[in-house]
Order: sequence, then structure tokens, then C-alpha cells
Amino acid sequence: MSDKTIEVNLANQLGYERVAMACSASFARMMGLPPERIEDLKTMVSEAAINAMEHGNKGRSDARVTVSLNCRDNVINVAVMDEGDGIKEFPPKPDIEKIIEDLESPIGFGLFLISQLADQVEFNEVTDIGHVVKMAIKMDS
Amino acid sequence: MSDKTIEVNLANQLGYERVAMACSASFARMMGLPPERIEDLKTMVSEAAINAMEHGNKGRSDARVTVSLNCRDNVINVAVMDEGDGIKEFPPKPDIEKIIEDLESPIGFGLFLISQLADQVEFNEVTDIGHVVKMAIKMDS
Amino acid sequence: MQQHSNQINMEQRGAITLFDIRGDLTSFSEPFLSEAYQNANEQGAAKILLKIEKEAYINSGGIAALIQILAQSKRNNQNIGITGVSDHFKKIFSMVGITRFADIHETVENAIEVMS
Amino acid sequence: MQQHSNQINMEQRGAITLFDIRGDLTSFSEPFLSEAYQNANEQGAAKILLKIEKEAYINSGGIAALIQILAQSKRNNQNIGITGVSDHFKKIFSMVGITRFADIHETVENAIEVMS
Ligand SMILES: Nc1ncnc2c1ncn2[C@@H]1O[C@H](COP(=O)(O)OP(=O)(O)O)[C@@H](O)[C@H]1O
Ligand SMILES: Nc1ncnc2c1ncn2[C@@H]1O[C@H](COP(=O)(O)OP(=O)(O)O)[C@@H](O)[C@H]1O
Repeated sequence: MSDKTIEVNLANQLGYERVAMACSASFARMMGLPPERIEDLKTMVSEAAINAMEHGNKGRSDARVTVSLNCRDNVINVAVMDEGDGIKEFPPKPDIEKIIEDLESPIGFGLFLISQLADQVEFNEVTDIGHVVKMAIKMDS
Repeated sequence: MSDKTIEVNLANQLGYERVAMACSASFARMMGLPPERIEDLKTMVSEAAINAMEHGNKGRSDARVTVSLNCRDNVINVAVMDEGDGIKEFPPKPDIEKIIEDLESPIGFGLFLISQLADQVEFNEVTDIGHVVKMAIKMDS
Repeated sequence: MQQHSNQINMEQRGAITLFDIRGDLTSFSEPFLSEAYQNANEQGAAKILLKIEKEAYINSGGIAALIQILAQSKRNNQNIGITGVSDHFKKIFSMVGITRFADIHETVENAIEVMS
Repeated sequence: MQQHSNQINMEQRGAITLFDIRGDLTSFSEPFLSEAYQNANEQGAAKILLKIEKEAYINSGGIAALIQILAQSKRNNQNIGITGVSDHFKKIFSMVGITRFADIHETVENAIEVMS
């Protein structure tokens, strides 16, 4: 672990993503990320952590979610790790018109928001200890 | 680790205690701790984390500080761990009159505040992975 | 956990039914929003204003719950407005398309004037 | 890191020298407080009001830095007041005894009235 990395390890329970959000916000504030981008970071971390709990760890109460953050070369890097084996199929961009007309289910918003808000995302890095989603926010974007 | 425990692992750098404070505050809010006690918890975590960085880890930049929190039987338990071997000598309660008169140095405020604010404290639990300060706050105190 | 529930107070403001929504909008909000909507619908509400807390935490589960209300109200020919939305969530609501089915208003007073 | 510094604006309010202190009070604040105090002292300040930000983070390092100012001002026979302190830090300041050497005032206006 890099000496300036912080890591938060969460119980696999909906609601606990707030702790990761608070951690990320505090870290990013310390690094000088502008307030509106801190809000983006909080939403990215929240959505990735919820997916880790629900999809990666399949709701298992003994599983853990780990969120790590560091800041290098003016980029805040976040990694959200679960004990699963990655995203099997990416849903299409959610189409609200179709969802409203009941032609599609309201899914896919999590990954959609992550992709929209992050300056860079990498899904599906699968190692022997689990699956990682890597997201980045540039300090000056 | 208990399934409802959260853990945050910090770089050994002054300032990073803010991340542990934010984490603790968010966790305690989720558990329903009243706002004024959340402020107490933040100060306890801050002082214990700073001591862990400065005294336990002696400022070594490659050392880590770990803060873990859980809530059991209406008690929030916090453990702050460093890589040192514990508190060798407890300073006396700081005497502000003497400090102002330059008869004493302004030290001992960290441990003093922790003892005052926590409902329970245990210093000096030393294991092979390091030294732990355990603090507790009762939900209904 | 206290943050897994909402309190929704309904209030009639002229032609508009105001939902004063306390708490975060997450997947746990779905039954609370649904029940409030059912009540309003049974009472014949034609215009509904959802007031959110400025500091509320909203995630994709809460967005799905909101969209469900928008879908039902569209079917029932009701007009929906939203107020109390922070700048961040205005952006998010626009990204996901919520703003195509509900107008965002700066204040309750403003919403009532525009929606009446 | 931006949170490791303070900005202190000095302002004369009648007989009182106001230190408008921006930022957190930690061990990093010591040189900033010290410099401001030296300046005020050289200019012959007799009454000093320290205004802290309500949401400032204050730790034992910041408390030590404040006490250093209290000690110097006691030696120089200056009167010190503090304002902008949250309820939590009022309690902390009382626990450590800061309130025995400086009065805490609710507002700047209030402080100026009482200290003048
Ligand atoms: N960490 C993950 N591990 C495994 N699958 C995932 C993960 N994150 C997302 N997915 C898959 O991607 C889909 C879309 O996720 P998302 O956009 O968050 O929407 P939702 O959670 O509403 O389904 C999920 O339904 C799931 O199949
Ligand atoms: N985690 C720790 N590991 C080793 N020694 C410690 C630790 N925490 C506190 N101490 C010792 O206790 C003393 C008092 O700590 P504290 O009350 O925080 O005041 P200060 O940090 O100003 O010295 C320190 O000077 C140090 O010698």
C-alpha cells in the first residue's frame, strides 16, 4: 500500500456505503478537490460500494467491501473491491422514457452515474482476492 | 472482524486523522448517536489517532494507523491501533495555571481529553501487531 | 437504522399536494413514497410537489423509487414538480432524465406559483 | 495541504484588536497565531479578541497553540476574549481550563461591548 493511501473496510450492509462516502469526502477535501467534484466523488463511491455489496458480494453478511483512496499526480484514485468475480454483462444505458412506459426495468443507473461522473473508470479487474472497480477524478477538472 | 465492524487504515501523516473522524462521525450518525456525542467521538478519535502517529509510530512515514468501530449492546466501541509498544509513562493531568506560568510544558491534553470524553477507555493493550487504545461511548449517555 | 426510513407529510397548498419528504432517498424509500403517492392519488391529487431535504443523500435506489412515482403519475395524468434539490442532484436528475418528466423548482413558493 | 495553514486578518475595533482566524486550530497553527500575536503586541494592543470559525476543527495541538498566546498575553497584561466557539469546543475549552484565562463570547459585537 502506498504510504499516502487510505483504506476503509466495510460490513456488507446497505447504508454502510455512507461511511465510505464520508471518508472519501474528507480525504478529497484534504487534497483540495473543489466542493462540486467532492459531491461527484461521493456519488461514485456510493454507487460502486452498493454494487459491491449487492452484486459482487451478493448480499452475503460475512463479506466485506474495501474502498481505497490515494492522490497522485493531481488525480484522486478510488478503488472499490468486493469478493465477487466481476460484472458479467453490462446493461445498456438506462432509457428513462422506456422505464416510465414500463418497457424496461429501472436498472443500470449505478454504472451509468459512475461512468458519467468519473474522469476515468476501469471495471472488472479481477484478482484472487476479488473484483475491483477503479475510478479516478482529476483535481483540476 | 465482526460483520458489523468498519475499519479505516490511515497513512501516518498529521491531517489524516480527519479521515478517521469523518468515518467515525458517519458511522455514529448511522447508529443514531446524538450530535453532541458525535462531536465527543470525533475529538477522541482525533486525539488517539494523532498520538498513534506521533508517539506510537514515532512519525515513521511507512507506518500505518488503523481505526476500527463497531456498535454492540448500545455501545460504540472504537479501537485505534499503532505499530508501537504502548504508553510508557502517563503524564499527570495538565495544569493550565502551571503551563501559563511556564512551569510545565503544554502536554498531556490528548490523553486528558480522551479520558474526559469517553465513557470507558483502555490504554496499552499491546499485541504482536501493535498497540491499541480502546474507547467506548454509550448510546444513551 | 434510522436512516432507512422516511417521514412524508402531505399538505394541500391550493391545487397542489405537497409531499414534505424527510430523510434520504434510497431503495428503502420506495414503500414510503409509494404509500404517500397512493394516498394522494386516492384523494384525487392532480398536481404533486415533492419537497426533498437539501442535504438528503440520494442514490440510484432512490432515483428508481422517484422514477416509479413519475411513471405512475404519468399514467394518471398528474403533474409532478420537485423542489429542495441541491446543485449536485439537479445535475444527476438531469443526467438520468428525471428532468424530462418533472420540473425542478427553486422553492416551494416558486413551485406553487408555476404549477398552479 | 491547504488545511495546514491559517489566514489571520487583524482589525482594530475601538480599543479591541480582532484576530479573524480562518482555518482549523492544530499544531500547524502555532506559527500563524504567534506571528499575529507578535504584530499586535508590537502595535501596543491591550485587548485582543480571537474569532474562530464555528466549524473549525480544533485538536490538542491547537489548544496548546492557543494557551501559548494566553500565556504571553498574561505576561504582557493584555486582556483576551474568544468568540466563534461551537458548543463542543466551549465544553473542551472549559475542561482544559482555557476559560479561566479568556472569556468566551457569543458574538463579536457582544465581545466588543463586554471587553470595551
Ligand atoms: N461489483 C459488481 N459485481 C458484479 N456485478 C456487478 C457489479 N456492479 C454491477 N454489476 C452488474 O451490473 C448491473 C448494473 O449495475 P447498476 O448500474 O448499478 O444497476 P443496478 O444495481 O440497478 O442493477 C447489475 O445489475 C449487475 O449485474
Ligand atoms: N499511542 C501512543 N504510543 C506511545 N506513547 C503514547 C501514545 N499516546 C500517548 N503516548 C504518551 O503519552 C504522552 C501524553 O500524550 P498526550 O496526552 O496526547 O499529550 P502530547 O501528545 O501532547 O504529549 C505522550 O507524550 C506520549 O509519551
